[in-house]
Amino acid sequence: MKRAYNKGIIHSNTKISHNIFELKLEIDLWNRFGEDLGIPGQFYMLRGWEAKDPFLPRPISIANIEDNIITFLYEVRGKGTHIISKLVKGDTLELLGPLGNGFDLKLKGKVGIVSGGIGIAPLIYLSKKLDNNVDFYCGFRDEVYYTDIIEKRVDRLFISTEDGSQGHKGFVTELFDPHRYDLIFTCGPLPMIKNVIKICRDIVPVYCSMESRMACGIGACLGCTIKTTKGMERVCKDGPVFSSREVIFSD
Amino acid sequence: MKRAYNKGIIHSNTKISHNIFELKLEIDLWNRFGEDLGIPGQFYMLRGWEAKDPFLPRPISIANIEDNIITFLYEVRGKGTHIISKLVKGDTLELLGPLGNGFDLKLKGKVGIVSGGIGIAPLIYLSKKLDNNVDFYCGFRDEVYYTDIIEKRVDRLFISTEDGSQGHKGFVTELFDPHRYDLIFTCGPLPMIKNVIKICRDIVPVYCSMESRMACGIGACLGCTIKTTKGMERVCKDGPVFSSREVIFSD
Amino acid sequence: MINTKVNICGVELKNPVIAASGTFGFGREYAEYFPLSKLGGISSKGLTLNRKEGNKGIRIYETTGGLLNSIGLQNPGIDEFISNQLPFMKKQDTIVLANVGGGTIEEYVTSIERLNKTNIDMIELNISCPNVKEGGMAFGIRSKDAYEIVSEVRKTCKKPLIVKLSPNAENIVHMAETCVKAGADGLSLVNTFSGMAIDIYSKSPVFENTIAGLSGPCIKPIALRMVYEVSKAVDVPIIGIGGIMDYKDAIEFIMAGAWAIQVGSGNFINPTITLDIIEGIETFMVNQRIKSLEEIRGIIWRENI
Amino acid sequence: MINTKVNICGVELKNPVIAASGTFGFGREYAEYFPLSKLGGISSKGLTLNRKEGNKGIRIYETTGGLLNSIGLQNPGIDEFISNQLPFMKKQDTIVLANVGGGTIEEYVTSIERLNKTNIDMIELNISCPNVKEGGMAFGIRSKDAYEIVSEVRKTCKKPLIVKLSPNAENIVHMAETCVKAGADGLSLVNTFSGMAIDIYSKSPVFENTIAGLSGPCIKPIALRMVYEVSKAVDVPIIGIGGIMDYKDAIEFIMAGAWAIQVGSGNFINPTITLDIIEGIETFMVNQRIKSLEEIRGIIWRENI
Ligand SMILES: Cc1cc2nc3c(=O)[nH]c(=O)nc-3n(C[C@H](O)[C@H](O)[C@H](O)COP(=O)(O)OP(=O)(O)OC[C@H]3O[C@@H](n4cnc5c(N)ncnc54)[C@H](O)[C@@H]3O)c2cc1C
Ligand SMILES: Cc1cc2nc3c(=O)[nH]c(=O)nc-3n(C[C@H](O)[C@H](O)[C@H](O)COP(=O)(O)OP(=O)(O)OC[C@H]3O[C@@H](n4cnc5c(N)ncnc54)[C@H](O)[C@@H]3O)c2cc1C
Ligand SMILES: Cc1cc2nc3c(=O)[nH]c(=O)nc-3n(C[C@H](O)[C@H](O)[C@H](O)COP(=O)(O)O)c2cc1C
Ligand SMILES: Cc1cc2nc3c(=O)[nH]c(=O)nc-3n(C[C@H](O)[C@H](O)[C@H](O)COP(=O)(O)O)c2cc1C
Ligand code: FES
Ligand code: FES
Repeated sequence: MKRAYNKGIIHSNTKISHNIFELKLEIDLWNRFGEDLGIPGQFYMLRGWEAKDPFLPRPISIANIEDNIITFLYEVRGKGTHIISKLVKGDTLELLGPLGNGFDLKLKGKVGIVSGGIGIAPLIYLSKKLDNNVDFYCGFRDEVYYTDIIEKRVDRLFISTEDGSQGHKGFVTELFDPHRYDLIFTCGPLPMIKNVIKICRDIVPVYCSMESRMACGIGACLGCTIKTTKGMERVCKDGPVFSSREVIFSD
Repeated sequence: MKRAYNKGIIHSNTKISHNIFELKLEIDLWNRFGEDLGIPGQFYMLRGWEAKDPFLPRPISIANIEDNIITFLYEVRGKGTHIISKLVKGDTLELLGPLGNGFDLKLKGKVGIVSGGIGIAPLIYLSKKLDNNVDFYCGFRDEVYYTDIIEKRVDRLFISTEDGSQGHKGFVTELFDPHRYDLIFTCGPLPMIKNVIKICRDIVPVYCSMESRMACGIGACLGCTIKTTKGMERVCKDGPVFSSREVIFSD
Repeated sequence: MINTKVNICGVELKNPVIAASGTFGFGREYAEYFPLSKLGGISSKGLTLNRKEGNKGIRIYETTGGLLNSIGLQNPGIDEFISNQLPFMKKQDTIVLANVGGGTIEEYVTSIERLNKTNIDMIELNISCPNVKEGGMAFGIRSKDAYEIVSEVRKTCKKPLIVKLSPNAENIVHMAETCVKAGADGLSLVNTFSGMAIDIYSKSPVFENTIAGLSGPCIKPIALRMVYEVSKAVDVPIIGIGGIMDYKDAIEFIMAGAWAIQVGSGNFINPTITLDIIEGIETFMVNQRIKSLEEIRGIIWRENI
Repeated sequence: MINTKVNICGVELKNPVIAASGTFGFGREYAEYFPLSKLGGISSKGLTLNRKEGNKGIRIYETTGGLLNSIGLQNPGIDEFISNQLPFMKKQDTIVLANVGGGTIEEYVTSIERLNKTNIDMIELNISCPNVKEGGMAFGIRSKDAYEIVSEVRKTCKKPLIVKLSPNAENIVHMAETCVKAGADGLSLVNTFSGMAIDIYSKSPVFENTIAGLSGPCIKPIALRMVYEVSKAVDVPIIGIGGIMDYKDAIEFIMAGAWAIQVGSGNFINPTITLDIIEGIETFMVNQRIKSLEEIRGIIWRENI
């Protein structure tokens, strides 16, 4: 049996950029039972509050796992992430997971990773776990974060910022040539994902981590479905990683 | 114009007994305008959370004021006080007040103060502000707190505990002789207040601080009324301190 | 330049934010915190012909995202209101609504007759208080009962007549249409939902009346849906009420079709919440380049906007 | 010794806690977290005769103390349910309810005919889903529509028949009485409340269907009131639903008159919340010296208890 919500103890919760926090959680309890803490692309449902407002837990991807410490990288968007950002070392936080399918780490060939904004989170862990040759393309609005760590792990790192403050000025999709890769992993805002898929169509397979509003996070409520060639699929259980050939975008 | 909710900065929030906390808040902002922070018997509405669950703020009496520091003494009963108990130095908390009428400090004569449990909170501040001769009777269930401070301020201090672990074993009302006083101030559980009033009837006037569930705290919603000889009166605005001759108990 | 004014039944409000009945007294307590002239309007505590003591026992009970109340229309009665509260309210440079409840049609009509002679700006006819038999909710459930009372009141009433609907109405759209047919100049909705709570240790209802009224952000999605459905169905001005806690909530109600909104339980969380909402609406309008509220009123369903 | 068993229409549940339809799938996902045999019962995802894809666009939207959903009865259809899901569910040593929706009376009847031939324990007739035309809510608003469908289904149905009521019914008590007259063996209530939300930046409803269904602790006080009113009015077993998050909520529903309860949105907060509730009920019974749930069922209104 999997364990449902467990308490994580906050090791650190650091602002690393405007609105972006890095959260390190110590997991003792359930790892004692030798359960897997998760692979790249998997996520946890986080609750940093006991009350019923906010009501639902928040899905956040695994950005790293080292020993018993899970790292999350999150952007403060609304009230849930706001509350989490206020937690300090020693505070506890409830979490359910690991959830979802994760990226397929066994695929062969040269990999291009494309991230937009906070979509970088699962791709950081991915870049650590892949044995393939990897080029990493990361786009930011203005401030750049976490690239120093990624740089050491990959063949080449490309940075773009919308305001041109660092790297290429513009979108990250303007930087990369799909012909150079055997597969692409991507995560970021929907318009970016769509653009990556468009650029890669008929050239190279794309695997994208999708977002959706979630309730249960475990595949039971059918609240997070997206349209795919196989019918309505659950982002939380059948995803969040989908092949671009499966996903049917509404427009 | 009075200021509505203001931020207080937590100076300390210390467990002083089983389930009892002492909260010291630093008030800078609005005291600059020279507003009065409150007299004994007045209270504040506290919100230690931004979300809408819990929905209502919680009324807590002033236990002390010194310079710009307000002290509250509170018992963790339900989710509101539980959340407040988790706050630490540097955290902020919203508060509205001072509210209510407070005790009349101008009455003359020998005073008997009778407290039960956490009802001691407003009476601590009262014992500091009274110029009269005061005897203080405080009843606790088991653990005794704050009596060292009170002891220095009063003529005589009487302690009772229900389990007999300190002072008289039994109820505090068994300890005192109403004939020795010109007036009585009391606060505590309703059965105790009723008992004090019964003992003092036709002997000495009693002023009691009443509790009621509150919504607005400022006298507008009529949610906190109690039956009095003047009709339904608002605990938050017309009270919380009432003369025992006014209050009509339902049974 | 943005313009937050709204004209409801010939009465101009400087902005669409009205303090809801029963949560704002007669304004006196809030006047200690801000100039009431900032408000679009104030709806008085629910008034009955004769003074009422209200209900016994617990009157307030918190629930998730809201509260149950069973105040029971405690109020000083119409005459006392007219002589001692109305003059104060009318001095505040804001629109004043008299919220009128009652047990019988005669009682309602007599109250309205007395208010006719005053300088009150509008009547808000409360046919929806769940907490007293005389609160009028009996009239607010079935459309035909509402028709009777509204048409009788209409004959007497010389002021703009807003009818306040109960969300417990059998069919809120039909109820709205019926009240308009019976002569309502405008509608406000919603009042509180019938709800209850049980004390599991004493094994009895928390409230002496068993049933109490639920309000607060918990009810907002349902209230918004009702305002949307009613706005589409009738042509009179609608005042949206139910769980409004910030300017975003207020804008949602306006986009659903409301002309103005009322803030009730929100006042308990912060006595100056109405100011934040007014300011928030203004800022939203500036940022979104909305010149007047008409531009967005009912925008989610109106054609040719 | 305490006893948490309840017998509903001849079917014995080991405890009164049932997982609510649509929040628990067919149990498979939760089976990864705890043995489903701990539950009193499981109500399946709402089933229609033919498979349904469900609604497009956003399906889940959080509100204060709850959520709006617009799943639209996505389900594999009755046949696929019978061959691939039911065998799994029946292996779990818990009572299984088939939650059946539909668009037409014929569709409902055909679904029931097929379920008659299975080992399903009970039918929960969903005449209350607000999210699809075919969800049956049309039948759940007016009593006379409900009478028609329930009496037709009754003629066919060989299983204990629970009718699931909508809180949007015009008159919940009359609706309950009508369904019982039409042949319901029991009633479950409530389904979700019709609600909505607006995206003020895109100036359009959040949901493609505009209206969605509200659930969670925000609705509890209203749901509890409805269960109380219905329990008093009819003599069949009642299953209470709406915002149950802990054993205290569950006990409140039982004291209001419910025989069993269902937990819906609570499962999203914690997949093992039902276990906490079952345990909490047991502890409460021990502490309060309650031997069987019958002792407290409807205790707030039943005489001679
Ligand atoms: C599988 C998955 C993995 C994710 N991993 C990360 C991560 O590693 N780091 C990170 O910062 N974020 C991640 N997200 C997004 C994150 O879940 C949302 O930002 C968060 O739930 C917002 O919560 P909030 O309370 O702060 O905002 P809310 O107040 O709930 O909403 C703020 C804004 O966020 C949008 N939003 C809310 N929930 C979602 C959602 N589930 N998906 C998309 N938009 C939403 C709303 O439209 C709204 O505009 C992930 C989402 C999914 C589905
Ligand atoms: C004028 C006034 C001054 C007060 N001063 C103090 C003080 O100095 N220190 C202190 O510890 N407490 C004080 N109280 C009581 C305090 O307000 C309640 O204990 C607190 O609101 C409980 O909140 P909660 O969220 O922890 O509990 P909840 O979860 O709201 O409830 C827990 C229990 O407390 C009871 N309760 C809740 N609210 C009230 C209320 N307003 N009055 C009585 N019972 C209630 C409920 O019946 C329930 O059993 C005061 C109350 C009033 C009216
Ligand atoms: C304590 C309280 C008292 C109320 N009294 C009245 C009243 O006297 N007359 C009336 O029409 N509505 C009354 N209401 C209903 C409110 O005016 C409003 O319709 C309802 O609370 C929903 O709005 P909200 O969610 O913003 O509170 C009262 C509400 C509360 C909470
Ligand atoms: C995501 C979701 C899907 C639901 N699907 C169904 C359904 O298919 N059939 C049904 O009868 N009720 C359905 N419901 C309603 C629940 O079974 C329950 O009646 C309602 O959510 C109220 O209970 P709660 O407050 O505990 O969630 C659904 C509820 C949710 C939240
Ligand atoms: S969130 Fe419930 S199925 Fe994905
Ligand atoms: S709490 Fe509103 S009048 Fe006292």
